[in-house]
Amino acid sequence: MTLTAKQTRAWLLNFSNKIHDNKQYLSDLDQAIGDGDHGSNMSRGVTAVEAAITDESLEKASDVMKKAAMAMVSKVGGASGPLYGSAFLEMAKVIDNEAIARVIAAGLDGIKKRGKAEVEDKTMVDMWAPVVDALQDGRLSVEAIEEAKAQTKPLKAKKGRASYLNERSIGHLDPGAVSSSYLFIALLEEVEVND
Amino acid sequence: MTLTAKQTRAWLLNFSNKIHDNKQYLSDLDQAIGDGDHGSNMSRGVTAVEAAITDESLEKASDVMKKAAMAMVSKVGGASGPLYGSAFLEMAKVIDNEAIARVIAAGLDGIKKRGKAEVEDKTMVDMWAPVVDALQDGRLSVEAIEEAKAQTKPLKAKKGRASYLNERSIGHLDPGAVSSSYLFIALLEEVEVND
Amino acid sequence: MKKIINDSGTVVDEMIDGFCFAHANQVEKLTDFRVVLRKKKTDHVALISGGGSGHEPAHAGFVGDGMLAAAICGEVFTSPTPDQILEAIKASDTGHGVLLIVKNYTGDVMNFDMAKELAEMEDIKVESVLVDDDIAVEDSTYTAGKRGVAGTVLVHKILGAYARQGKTLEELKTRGDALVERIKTIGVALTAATVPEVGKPGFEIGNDEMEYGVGIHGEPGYKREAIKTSAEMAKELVSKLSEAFSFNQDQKYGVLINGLGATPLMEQYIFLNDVKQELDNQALTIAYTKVGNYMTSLDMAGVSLTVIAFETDEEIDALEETVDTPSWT
Amino acid sequence: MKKIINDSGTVVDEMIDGFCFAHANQVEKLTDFRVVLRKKKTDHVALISGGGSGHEPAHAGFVGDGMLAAAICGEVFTSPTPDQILEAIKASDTGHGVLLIVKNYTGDVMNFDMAKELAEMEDIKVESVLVDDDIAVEDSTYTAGKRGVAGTVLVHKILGAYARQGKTLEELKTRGDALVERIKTIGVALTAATVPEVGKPGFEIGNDEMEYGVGIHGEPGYKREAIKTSAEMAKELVSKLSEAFSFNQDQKYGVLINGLGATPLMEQYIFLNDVKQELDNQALTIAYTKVGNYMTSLDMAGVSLTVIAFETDEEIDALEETVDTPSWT
Ligand SMILES: Nc1ncnc2c1ncn2[C@@H]1O[C@H](COP(=O)(O)OP(=O)(O)O)[C@@H](O)[C@H]1O
Ligand SMILES: Nc1ncnc2c1ncn2[C@@H]1O[C@H](COP(=O)(O)OP(=O)(O)O)[C@@H](O)[C@H]1O
Ligand SMILES: [Mg+2]
Ligand SMILES: [Mg+2]
Ligand SMILES: [Mg+2]
Ligand SMILES: [Mg+2]
Repeated sequence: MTLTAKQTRAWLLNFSNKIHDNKQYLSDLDQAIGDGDHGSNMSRGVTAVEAAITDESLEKASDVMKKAAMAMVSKVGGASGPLYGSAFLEMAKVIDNEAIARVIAAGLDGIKKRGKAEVEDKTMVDMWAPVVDALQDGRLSVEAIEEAKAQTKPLKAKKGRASYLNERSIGHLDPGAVSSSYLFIALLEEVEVND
Repeated sequence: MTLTAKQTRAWLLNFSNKIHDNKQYLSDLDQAIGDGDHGSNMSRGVTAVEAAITDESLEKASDVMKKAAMAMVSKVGGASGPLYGSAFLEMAKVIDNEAIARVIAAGLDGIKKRGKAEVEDKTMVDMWAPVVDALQDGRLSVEAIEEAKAQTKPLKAKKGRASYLNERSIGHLDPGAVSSSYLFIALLEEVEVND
Repeated sequence: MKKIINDSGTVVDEMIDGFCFAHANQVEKLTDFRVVLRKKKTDHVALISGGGSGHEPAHAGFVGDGMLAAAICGEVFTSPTPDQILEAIKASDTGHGVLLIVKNYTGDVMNFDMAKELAEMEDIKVESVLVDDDIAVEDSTYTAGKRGVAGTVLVHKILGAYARQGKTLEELKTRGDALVERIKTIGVALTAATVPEVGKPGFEIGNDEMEYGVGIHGEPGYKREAIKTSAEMAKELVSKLSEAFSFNQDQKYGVLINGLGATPLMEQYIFLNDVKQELDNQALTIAYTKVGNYMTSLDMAGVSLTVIAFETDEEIDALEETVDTPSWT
Repeated sequence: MKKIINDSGTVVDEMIDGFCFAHANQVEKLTDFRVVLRKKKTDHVALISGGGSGHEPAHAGFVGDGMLAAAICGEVFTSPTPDQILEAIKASDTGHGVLLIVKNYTGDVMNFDMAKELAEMEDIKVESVLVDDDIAVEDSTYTAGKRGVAGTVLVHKILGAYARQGKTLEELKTRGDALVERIKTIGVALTAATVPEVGKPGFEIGNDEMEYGVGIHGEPGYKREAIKTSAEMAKELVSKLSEAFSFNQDQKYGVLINGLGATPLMEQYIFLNDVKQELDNQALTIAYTKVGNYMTSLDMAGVSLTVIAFETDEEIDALEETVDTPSWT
């Protein structure tokens, strides 16, 4: 099963809502181990995404996803802008033809290629990678997502701004992993993924 | 009667002690209506005066007074440096030949020429002018000096930094008048002036 | 008090040493006199300025080809002494005479006057121009008159250009006096400066307050209010200047936004943007603009706004001319 | 928070407007992209830099003949986006290619990389030099690497001179990469900066405390202590640089004292004087010195010390060469 333009739009708008609702929380998480702007960066981005994808003439899922990618890339800046942007762009390339597990896997590849982080570096990769695994096994659930999120807490950051803190980054959730968790919860809410 | 070098030296050293003792008080007075440095300015000056006049080879009162003038001029800066310097310089010109009343009168002329202040402008002129009058009448006393000092309080400043305050300068003693009062009390203590 | 210093009593000497080391190509120290001299002598009238320290880059930062021949550094916020000034005059004169550019404070005026008299006794031709651009203070025979503030650096720059052109001492004096009439400044402070020797801020001001018209030594201003937007500050300051100038749409004006020490450039440019709006509203022509920390007050936060009414384009050219000094860009 | 602003959401745009108005002779705004462009096109490789705003005069103040062709302004302390950078590249390229000078932060690196890829798709030759001079941070494969700070402006200046000489893009890239290896910086902060949108200082620090190694966005440093004298601060920072460089008495060095925004020039010169003592103690040759606010952190008080080890005198000449930009003196 592949996603329609409509499903993709619903998914991204749901994600957008979750970001707005948690803007302050995301910034607070980033204040602890970064520079405190992840909430405002993401919120600036999804506001632009909303505007870009409302256009009803976008017919294919890939059209919607590409618009979202460009909005993130051109409005967020910082580290998360290019990362979400690259993820969405790689997803756009396959979304019309591949099942959702392959789509998210393509996004993960985009993130890894752009940011050069691996699993356990305490980045959004630590959310995307377990989600890809779970999707492949047909067992993605809110619990699995929450579990992945919680697992970023004990990690020591090796990439991004949090890595300057070294040991002091331990004991905090990774903000980018948390914002990504909203993307996947939104997916669960809008699409039947484990078919 | 004219002053000897020895008397002049004793007078200035006594003045110097009084300045050191009241350094903080003078600065506090200046903080209220000026920039709070009159104590440190004067103390820097009289320290230099002490060093300059200890030279025992200075034979005439004018030699001592001239050295003191140069020390004030070159170490104080601000408004009080040139004023005390000019006063001392004009005094040096007549001190070997004139009685003390004429000497202080010459100093007052120096101040007025340099600073262009008149009586009641709330400056050191308001200390020097009444002292000249009292000396001419042979009735200079600590009381007269204290009286002149107190009379600067109700005045509104028309010269110097305090004049920026306008009405708000009313109700405070003038710092330069107070430092000058020490000069005249020292004179009373070291020399028989009302002879 | 948090400052990067060693001893509050030696800040001026250590600063001069650091300064002369940093700018050894352009300046040198006149030992024992706290005077910063241009390394290469001028072959024209020498401009000299100075005053209390704590206003850096004024005045030493403007020593060099096209501006000052020497700068005299007093104690922090205290006028230098006549002997220092005299030495600066003697070291700078190349027979063309010396022009003193003095900010109008009682102490500065008297010390520079004495130095002038001393120099004249040594047969050096000396004239002086008194800068009193701060319109926050009433100018009357009942006060020490208006203070000299940021507008002073425009005088350095314009007369510096004229001096380099070879104008005579008398000409520079005449033009300087006329120029000062057309330069007016007014500032707003958000915090007070801390003099190292005093160790605490020069005045108290609330965390949400600002004060219009504060002097560069923390002299009290004319109005204290809750902090406003940049646009509102611009409106207030421009309205004061407007009263003082009676602006004329046929004239060209120049604008200097001067940071007082602790205010970021970002805010200075935002403020300029608002000042421009206000002047545009009055349909005035702005022919010259300058932004940055030129006449500071140690670590005071705030800005001053200087407007100059140009009489000729020659003055604009003089401001734009390239110079070789440590701090004029 | 006391700032001269109107709205925390529009500070960058208003600043750019004020900046481009103030320096209309030298620069212009690329509308809609928060890019400051050199007015006159270069006829050689175009150097481009940028990053988050709040570091003024970096980077827009260095746009002009002999330095940058364009500067890209992100949100305060946030990297600009690839489309902004791409537009700057397209507007600056005159067929000689474009060199991006990027400070080493994850966000900046990725956004500039994306812009480079986009530009290459449009057949523009683009290379980039990554500046990572802040030795406060450990450089290992387990971190994002050292940060780019004040040393960046020396890279702008030296490569700017080389570009003006007509060196090719490949040559500039090679020289730039080698140059960065020999530039190291370390700072000390006395207070934290306040980002307008956040409204409170980025970190808490006591009234008598200072912190070594703080980054220009308030990234935590390596040691916090009670405030020390300037001489002791100089000793600490020079010893860190000494470890990082293994100083060589046969080499020439250059020194940049960079004010972080709220620290008066007086203190910067005093600090330089102490740094000089420390370097003299090691019998090092200082062939170039620069002091002032070049890469600031809004209203942070503190300084950074950058040392460059020169390989050739050509580099010194490149630093001393006159340029025509708003903020390089
Ligand atoms: N190299 C990287 N690879 C993957 N994700 C990264 C990398 N660097 C940072 N991130 C993610 O970006 C998040 C921070 O984003 P944000 O705060 O918006 O950017 P910035 O760090 O530039 O302020 C981190 O929490 C982390 O999840
Ligand atoms: N024009 C003047 N004529 C006479 N005395 C003056 C004049 N201006 C200032 N003074 C005196 O100088 C004193 C202040 O001296 P001081 O604080 O040392 O200098 P500054 O005002 O430059 O800081 C005043 O209290 C006043 O007595
Ligand atoms: Mg962040
Ligand atoms: Mg005083
Ligand atoms: Mg004073
Ligand atoms: Mg950020």
